Amino acid sequence: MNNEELKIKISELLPTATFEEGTQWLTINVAPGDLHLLATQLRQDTSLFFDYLFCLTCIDWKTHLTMVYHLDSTKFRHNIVLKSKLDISSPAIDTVSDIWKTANFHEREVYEMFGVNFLGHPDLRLLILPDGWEGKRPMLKSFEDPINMIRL
Amino acid sequence: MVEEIGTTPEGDIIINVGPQHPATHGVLHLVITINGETIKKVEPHLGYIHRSIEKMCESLTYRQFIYVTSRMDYLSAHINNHACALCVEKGLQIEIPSRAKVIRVIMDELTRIASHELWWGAMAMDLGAFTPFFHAFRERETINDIMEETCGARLTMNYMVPGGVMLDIHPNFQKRVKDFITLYKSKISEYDELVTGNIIFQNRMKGVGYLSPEDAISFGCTGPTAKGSGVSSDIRKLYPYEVYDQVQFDEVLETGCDSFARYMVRIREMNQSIRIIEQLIDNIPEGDFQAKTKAVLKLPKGEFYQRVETARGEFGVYIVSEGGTTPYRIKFRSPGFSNLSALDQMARGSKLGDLVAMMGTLDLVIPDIDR
Amino acid sequence: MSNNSNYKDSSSIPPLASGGGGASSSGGGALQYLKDVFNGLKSLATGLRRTLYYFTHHKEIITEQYPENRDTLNLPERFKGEVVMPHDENNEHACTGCTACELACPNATIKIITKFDITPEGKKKKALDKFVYHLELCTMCNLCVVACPTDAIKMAQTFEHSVFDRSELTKILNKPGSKIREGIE
Amino acid sequence: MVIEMVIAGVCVIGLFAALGLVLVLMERRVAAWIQIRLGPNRVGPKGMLQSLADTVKLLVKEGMTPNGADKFLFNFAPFIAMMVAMLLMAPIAFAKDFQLWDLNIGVLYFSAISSIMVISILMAGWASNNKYSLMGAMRSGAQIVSYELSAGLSILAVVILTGSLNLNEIIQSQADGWWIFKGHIPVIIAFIIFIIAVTAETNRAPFDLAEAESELTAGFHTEYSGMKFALFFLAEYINVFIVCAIGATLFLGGWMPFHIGHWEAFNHVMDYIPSSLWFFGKTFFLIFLIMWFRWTFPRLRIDQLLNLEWKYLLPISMFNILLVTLMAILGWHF
Repeated sequence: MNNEELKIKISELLPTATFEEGTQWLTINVAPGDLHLLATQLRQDTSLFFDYLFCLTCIDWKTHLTMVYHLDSTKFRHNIVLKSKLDISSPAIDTVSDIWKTANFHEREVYEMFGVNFLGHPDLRLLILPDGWEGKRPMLKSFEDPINMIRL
Repeated sequence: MVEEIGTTPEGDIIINVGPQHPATHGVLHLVITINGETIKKVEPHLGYIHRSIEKMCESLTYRQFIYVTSRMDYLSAHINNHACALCVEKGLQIEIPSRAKVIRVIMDELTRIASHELWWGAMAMDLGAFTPFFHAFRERETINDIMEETCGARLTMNYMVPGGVMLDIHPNFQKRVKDFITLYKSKISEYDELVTGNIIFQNRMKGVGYLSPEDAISFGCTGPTAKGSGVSSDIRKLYPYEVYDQVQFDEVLETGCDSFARYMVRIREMNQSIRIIEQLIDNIPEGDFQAKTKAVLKLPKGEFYQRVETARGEFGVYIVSEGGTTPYRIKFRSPGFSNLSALDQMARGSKLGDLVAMMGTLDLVIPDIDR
Repeated sequence: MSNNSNYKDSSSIPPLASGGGGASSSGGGALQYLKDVFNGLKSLATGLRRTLYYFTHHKEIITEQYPENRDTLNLPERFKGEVVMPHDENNEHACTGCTACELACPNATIKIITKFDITPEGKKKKALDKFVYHLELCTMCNLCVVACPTDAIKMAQTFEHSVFDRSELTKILNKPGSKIREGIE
Repeated sequence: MVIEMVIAGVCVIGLFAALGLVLVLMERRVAAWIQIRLGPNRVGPKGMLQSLADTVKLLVKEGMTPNGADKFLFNFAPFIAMMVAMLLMAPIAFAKDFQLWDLNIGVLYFSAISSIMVISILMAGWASNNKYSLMGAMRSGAQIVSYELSAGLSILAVVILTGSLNLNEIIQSQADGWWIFKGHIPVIIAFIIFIIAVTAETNRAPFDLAEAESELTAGFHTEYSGMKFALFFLAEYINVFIVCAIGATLFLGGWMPFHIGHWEAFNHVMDYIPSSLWFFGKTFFLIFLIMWFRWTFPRLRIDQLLNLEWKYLLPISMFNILLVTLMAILGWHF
């Protein structure tokens, strides 16, 4: 499917979704509450079949966080990007690790680096950071660490 | 006297494999639960070499941040640099000279061969055969010498820059690459004699670490790990960049889904890389090796994503720009991170000795996983 | 294997894995058994022949005897060992002190201290005072050499940088009393 | 009598030290040449004194005992390993009329004592209070007990043909030709099985599961350091030497020169070569064989290791015993 067809199809699935213009791939903005439902449909719909989540990350915009999901279909080879705005003070979103298993590790990384709470995640613990770093959110722009960070 | 420690309530033993362990090739820490010799659970603990490269890159300019990526997957340093350079070029919307494109692809493929050579030796060493390690290094050193002559370094080259390559190829480059191809072809049969055909090796590999195609996709496995499960995932074929759409090569796929399939993918992939180099080495177009770029690079506001195929799988660079001289946010999608997440599923139910074979064929590079 | 069968038990491992170490038998009669044994031994013999070849052919040895071969060691001219500033016979260099390298460096390896010279016309002119180079921070990325507009610095082929005191790695690249070559702006 | 024993004791200890040094150096050279390297070349002429330097290093190193270990067993285990190796040295005929103890059940003695080796490994693994060590020890136990069987059965092939358990008589019976030639196919099969089985019994690669450094870091001797480790290390090499000496004695005629039937002139020339040279030549050939295996093959997995024994080696050697018996009764051997 090309981007136009995808746009129509996704609008049908989730009428509240908005689309970004001028991006490399079709970019869809979704409310955090709708994300899991849409993701399930994207994975299961036989004409979409987004079975490969190749990148999951988070961006700190200082005022809010944005979760970014890059999806690919191994069958049709079309790509989309899902984005979801989160509140910076207590970010939370449904996990997608039940849809794509790779999200398990990627969400754990985002959890410790950005402090995003993934609801329903089976094993939300620190993966990369050592013990004692719970809740420190080192990848946020506001993070300061006078000992471990060297500014040039 | 001898105390009972580190056991689960069911009486299974918990063993720490790593962070200092001969088979983890770096500082990977796996906490495994075993019952006798049978693995029940594998739980990776990462971060022993985490340098937060993504955060570091936020304070480096678009020219500067590329060298850092050599330190991630140091065995695919060229390809990592290539991905970053491509992503910046995508943002700047500049077309690079065709000479630079061809040089980049040749370098990528040489890197891929060098990486697979090292993997071959190290994997055989994990299985207890030491000799292949030294034999693999003989060929790998030749590639390193070629790199040293043209790029000035053996491992962390920083050769790809936005707009092309940093320096033109050395006058000896073509001759030495051809010499290497001759050497490689005369030695590759030894690999089969020493390792591939060996009955002990085959028994250690076949049926070990089963990863179904569905799981491979779901876990985001790429590169030889996915190709060994028959999943077509070669970015060079699916989303061609540079001159990959103009050269003849096959995407190597095996359907065994086990460690032996992943092993064979890498061995056959080396031959495909040789094929690509053979097509290009005599056809490097004349012209500039670098496009004219401004002294200070500024990417327009927006998001840019570039996917490339490293020796380990799909490497992605995601740059979020606010229009300044430094990236606002960079995300590196490293292949090893996703491949490692499948290890638990692969290892459950197999023997402790198999874990080594599985880790060997996943070809884990720890700085690539930790970033 | 279906999509959801997450954790294979040992019974689902293909038969080859549970075969013997000496050979792989997945059923079959006595003939098959002997054939497996024979093929297994043959594959082992192939490997043994290869290693015996190397055991007896010492010309294949590739060891480089490093400290002894120092004199014959030939590093390519592009090898990135450390940043140096070439001076000519009049103790003159080509550095204008423009700080392009300092800005290009990702690790703050280079620190340029400038001074003001008085030209014969009596004007003040910015000139290099000290080119401080922190080798201990350098990653040999070559960006400074590329950035230099006057080719004042280049990469040297030295690589034996070990010292007992870290401070010895901080170097001042312009020689004492050196000045900028005529005609370089 | 006492003086004799003291002399013999001193000789054995001297031989031990010398053998350890020579074998370690040999191992490193074989490994290096196979791996297209030079090997040790720094200490002494052509690196000859490298293993001596290593010994000095191990001697002066602190022999640590881990906190949670069973101290007595932990420190005792290396000595058992060494004692077993020393005991095994007794019945070996190094040259013509040179044997410490001409035992009339020499073969049985060898089989019995070499099994004790496993106790020291189990002891070391258990007492270390380390999971890696324990697993290495357990693996080793399963392995050595299994491979004793086929090693014993392949030795039995020669015993059947000779009709004696006395090592000296076995050597004498090979005066007109070694058993590997006289007994043709069945003895060759027995010889191959013997080599595989003793490689496993001495925990050498590809059967070094007890150590398996890529899986268990160092297996049963993970916690050992200094001289205690050196004793294990030395015992391993002495054991390799002993099993190879036994193999040479049983299958290759021990110190007996190479004789062909009634070619008197040829046999006479062969007799001029000293018998000790014959013995050591054969033994070191077998040692080279085992080292050659080590540097060529990958390691087996534990279940494959046991499969190899119980599904392949044991049935084959049992069948082979039948063949040998038949051959001995019908006189098909030369």
